[in-house]
Amino acid sequence: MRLGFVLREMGAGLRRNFTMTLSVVLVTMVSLFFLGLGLLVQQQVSILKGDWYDRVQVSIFLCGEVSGEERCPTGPVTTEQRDALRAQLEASPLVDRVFYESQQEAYDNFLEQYDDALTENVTPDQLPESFRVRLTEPDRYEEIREQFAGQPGVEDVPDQRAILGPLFAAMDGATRVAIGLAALMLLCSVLLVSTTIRLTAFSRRRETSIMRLVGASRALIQLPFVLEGVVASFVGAVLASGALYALVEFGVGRLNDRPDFTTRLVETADVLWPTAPVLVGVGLVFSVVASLLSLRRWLRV
Amino acid sequence: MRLGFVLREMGAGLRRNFTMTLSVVLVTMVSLFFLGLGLLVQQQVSILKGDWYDRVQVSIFLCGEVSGEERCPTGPVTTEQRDALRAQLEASPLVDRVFYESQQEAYDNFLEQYDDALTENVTPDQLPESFRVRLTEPDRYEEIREQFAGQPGVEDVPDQRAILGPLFAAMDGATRVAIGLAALMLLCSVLLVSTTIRLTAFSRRRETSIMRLVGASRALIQLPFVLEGVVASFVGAVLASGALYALVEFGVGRLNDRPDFTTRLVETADVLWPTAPVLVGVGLVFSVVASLLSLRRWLRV
Amino acid sequence: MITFEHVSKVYGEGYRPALAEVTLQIDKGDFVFLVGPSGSGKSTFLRLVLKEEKASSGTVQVAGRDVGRLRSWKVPALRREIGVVFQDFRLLTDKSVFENVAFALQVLGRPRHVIAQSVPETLALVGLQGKEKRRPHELSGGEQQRVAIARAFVNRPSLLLADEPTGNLDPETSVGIMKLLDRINRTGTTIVMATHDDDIVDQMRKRVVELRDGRVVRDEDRGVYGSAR
Amino acid sequence: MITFEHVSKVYGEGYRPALAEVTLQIDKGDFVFLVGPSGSGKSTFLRLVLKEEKASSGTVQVAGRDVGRLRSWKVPALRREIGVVFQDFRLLTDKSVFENVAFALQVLGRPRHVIAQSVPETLALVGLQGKEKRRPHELSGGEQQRVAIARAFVNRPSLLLADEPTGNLDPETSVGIMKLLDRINRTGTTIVMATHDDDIVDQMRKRVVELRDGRVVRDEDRGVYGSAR
Ligand SMILES: Nc1ncnc2c1ncn2[C@@H]1O[C@H](COP(=O)(O)OP(=O)(O)OP(=O)(O)O)[C@@H](O)[C@H]1O
Ligand SMILES: Nc1ncnc2c1ncn2[C@@H]1O[C@H](COP(=O)(O)OP(=O)(O)OP(=O)(O)O)[C@@H](O)[C@H]1O
Ligand SMILES: [Mg+2]
Ligand SMILES: [Mg+2]
Repeated sequence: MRLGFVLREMGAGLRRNFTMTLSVVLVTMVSLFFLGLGLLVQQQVSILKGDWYDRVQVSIFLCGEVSGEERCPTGPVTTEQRDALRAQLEASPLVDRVFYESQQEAYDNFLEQYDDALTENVTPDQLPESFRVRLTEPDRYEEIREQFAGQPGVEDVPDQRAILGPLFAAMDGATRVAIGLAALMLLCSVLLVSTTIRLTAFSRRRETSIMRLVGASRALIQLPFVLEGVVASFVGAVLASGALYALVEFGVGRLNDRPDFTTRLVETADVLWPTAPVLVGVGLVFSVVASLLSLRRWLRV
Repeated sequence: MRLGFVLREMGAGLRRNFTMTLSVVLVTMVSLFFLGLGLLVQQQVSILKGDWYDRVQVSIFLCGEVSGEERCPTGPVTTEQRDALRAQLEASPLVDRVFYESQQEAYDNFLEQYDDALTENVTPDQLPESFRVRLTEPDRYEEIREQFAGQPGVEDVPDQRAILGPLFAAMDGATRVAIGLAALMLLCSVLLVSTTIRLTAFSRRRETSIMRLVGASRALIQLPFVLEGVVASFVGAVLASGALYALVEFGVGRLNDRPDFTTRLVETADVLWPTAPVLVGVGLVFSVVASLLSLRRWLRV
Repeated sequence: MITFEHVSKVYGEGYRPALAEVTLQIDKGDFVFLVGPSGSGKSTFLRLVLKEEKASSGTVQVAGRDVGRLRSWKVPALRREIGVVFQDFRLLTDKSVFENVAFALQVLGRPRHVIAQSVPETLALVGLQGKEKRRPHELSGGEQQRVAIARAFVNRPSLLLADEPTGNLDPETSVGIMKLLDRINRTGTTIVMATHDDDIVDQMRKRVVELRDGRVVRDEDRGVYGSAR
Repeated sequence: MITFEHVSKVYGEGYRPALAEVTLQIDKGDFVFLVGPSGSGKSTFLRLVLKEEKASSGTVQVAGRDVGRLRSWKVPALRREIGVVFQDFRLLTDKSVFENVAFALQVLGRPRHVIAQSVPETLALVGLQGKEKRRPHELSGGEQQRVAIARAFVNRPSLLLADEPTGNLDPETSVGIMKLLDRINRTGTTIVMATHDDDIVDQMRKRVVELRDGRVVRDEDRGVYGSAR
């Protein structure tokens, strides 16, 4: 009886301020969409970082026949130099495992990676032999680089991070923009929820005043208003999750399906958990807080 | 006297529904921000297309010593073949100008473009000679490609559009997303402007009813309400333009300053004209329309 | 001043008529009491005069205008010739007495010096000299109603409508308000007042029009409130 | 039933007190008229009883509760023992007569069969049998006030407050409402009624408490409206 009463009152409120409710739903949807986007980009960054750290290898290129005077004043690497380097690497606590790549192996890889036009004119002895080193702590990359670059027999230790650095910076920037927009829009949706409640309280002040007069409890008077905000926010959160799902399914998913695209990307499963529940949670918390704040001012007993 | 009166009434309305006005400002700002973003991306696309069409050249690579059997069954290009091709090109109505790039010139360009590690092992005769053709109508690129690919002495006519195509597709997609978000948010801001006017009309119904009773004209009664929406939207549009300016200045601008980045990008000047005026215009039109719609319902004389 | 000819007003499908075939003439300078039980159509009559509502049938003429045919942009001009007073005063609570009365002139775009002259004059007429700076809540109910009358009269309308102006006032205060309305009537202003207050009607002995279920059932000069009592 | 001891109420800094040092006792079963000019504090008195406002000083006791010290979550329980009726009826326009009265029981969570029994009983008491399905706008003012009284009384409160319940009604209808209140009073319900209506007060000859500027200036059993007239 009472539950039915509360729900009927809530429904009446939602219908009476339909444009307002629609605004709340849309603004909440957009705000939570950006929040979710930020979360997904963050997830993507951590996937990429994880992948990169798994794969990260220091390449130590050794001097060959074709290396320039400038970098390799001692000429091609000697057997002793190569053994000394290997021993040094294997002794280092930073090093997990060491692979040696000969000139022939480098040539095979080169053939695989690039297309005919370029490879036709390249011979194995034009490519450098190298040590490929996997680290125990990928973060301490720079230390290895500094230790080995410039040692006799070493031609170059290129810095791979220079490639990924800007990518990560861009994604971090995107996250910040998305979260910033989300914060701005969440502010809007809090303002709107409280305005909606104020509007509803205003348009239903006659009912409310009668309820107060006949001695309805505070909870019974206020519950329909809180529920109204909660329902609107919930719908907004569900719509935002749906939009993210569609984005991942049709936008990211299409990339993922391309055979030449090997980077692991966020999936729809990532939207379903944990993004969507987080959005619903944030939406509910904000709307309840907004409701309670405006109820304090507009619906005293 | 009357202007002062209208402005005072408008100020009272804005202050009385401060949270609502703030919502209108913020939502309008976000909606117009996306609209502006969409416009800027569109501008960027057209800049890129323009640049690309200016630069577009069909490269017709000729067979050389190192070309494979498969593509060049007749061996390196002969003088007659080369002259025949040149004659054909110069006769074509599609062709604007023809440049000839010899193997030595190709080698010089190659040295310039790539770094030492790769170029050290390359000799001029490994690189193909080519015709670089500028077109009268860049759109009809494909026709030239079809005409010359496979002619005797021609090794390859690569399709440059394959590189830029996905980029344009991505930017078009971004435009669509931004415009879509803008539309959604503009809907919100229309709803909010009309709700604000409803709220103000409600909270000022005593003043309005007195004004009607003493015979104030319809314009005098309604103007403060319309102005209220207009002012809020205007502030939102200005803020959106400011946000776009900051984005271009600090985000895009930083890219533009990098010496290795030669693509022409949108500039702050593009924000000032025509984006900002368009945003202000759209904001005003929408708020006036929203006002008039809600005034019809809520503020009859 | 006011002529109703076979005027009916039905608020909506299925409602019984609030006014039914009312024919009535009120001349310039008249003082008319509109009496009748609750729901008999008194307020509806006044709203038709003001063109707050449109008659369903019949013609309403006010100050020489055919109200039914009046274009909506000409309605303000009609209302400028009519002052209105209500039971609940309808003052602006955040404005002073002076500002409340001045408001009526400001919205008409009257110049500042006109306002500075007319408002104190009118406040003196209703007996509120020296209270210009008070806010409505600092006044008694009777004084608030005087402010409302001053606002209705500051523009010197030729017609003053009053819908139960003494409904919220005690009998003593009501008598004061009636004396004021009588004085305004003597300046030549036509007054139509809807009321339930039998004492006042019986005491004033003015023209009485009685409505019942939207019909005029009595129209007497120098009448009393109850006919059948 | 109601005990005021040295109760003052000041609405805000700089306002003159709406009630000043009021000491008054109203016993169970009393019928009290609260009279006095506009602004004398009658509505304020009733609001203090309902704890719509809090007294600035003094103690207010209602039905054995110290209202000033009552926790806010206990206020609904207090209001369930009090019925209230206003000048403007305060009915829900989109609900029928039956639903308006039932509303008071629904919000208290009364079971359906109780509602189905109490509401028609109460409607019969106020003389509205057969009009259960009407909407408020289909009723006369007097009938609307009867609905409001039914709603106030359906929960069988021990105290009924009425703030100018006949203010919007014509004298004839007012007499009917007074008879109804008198009948309700005879069932043992205490009634406190604020009014300006001198005829009614003079006719009923009940206890009269007169307020003036927030002070009790008269308290007579079987009194009349005006003392100094
Ligand atoms: N806006 C409206 N919509 C529908 N019906 C209305 C409206 N206003 C009034 N009525 C109905 O029209 C009839 C006449 O109402 P009106 O307010 O003119 O009466 P009244 O004589 O002024 O009564 P009272 O003494 O209570 O003020 C009543 O039956 C009322 O219910
Ligand atoms: N909410 C309020 N805020 C400030 N002052 C108030 C408020 N309510 C009432 N007052 C003031 O308190 C005083 C008493 O008001 P109250 O409404 O109790 O008088 P009343 O006897 O009911 O008058 P009336 O016969 O007009 O209804 C008045 O001076 C009034 O202006
Ligand atoms: Mg009326
Ligand atoms: Mg009162």
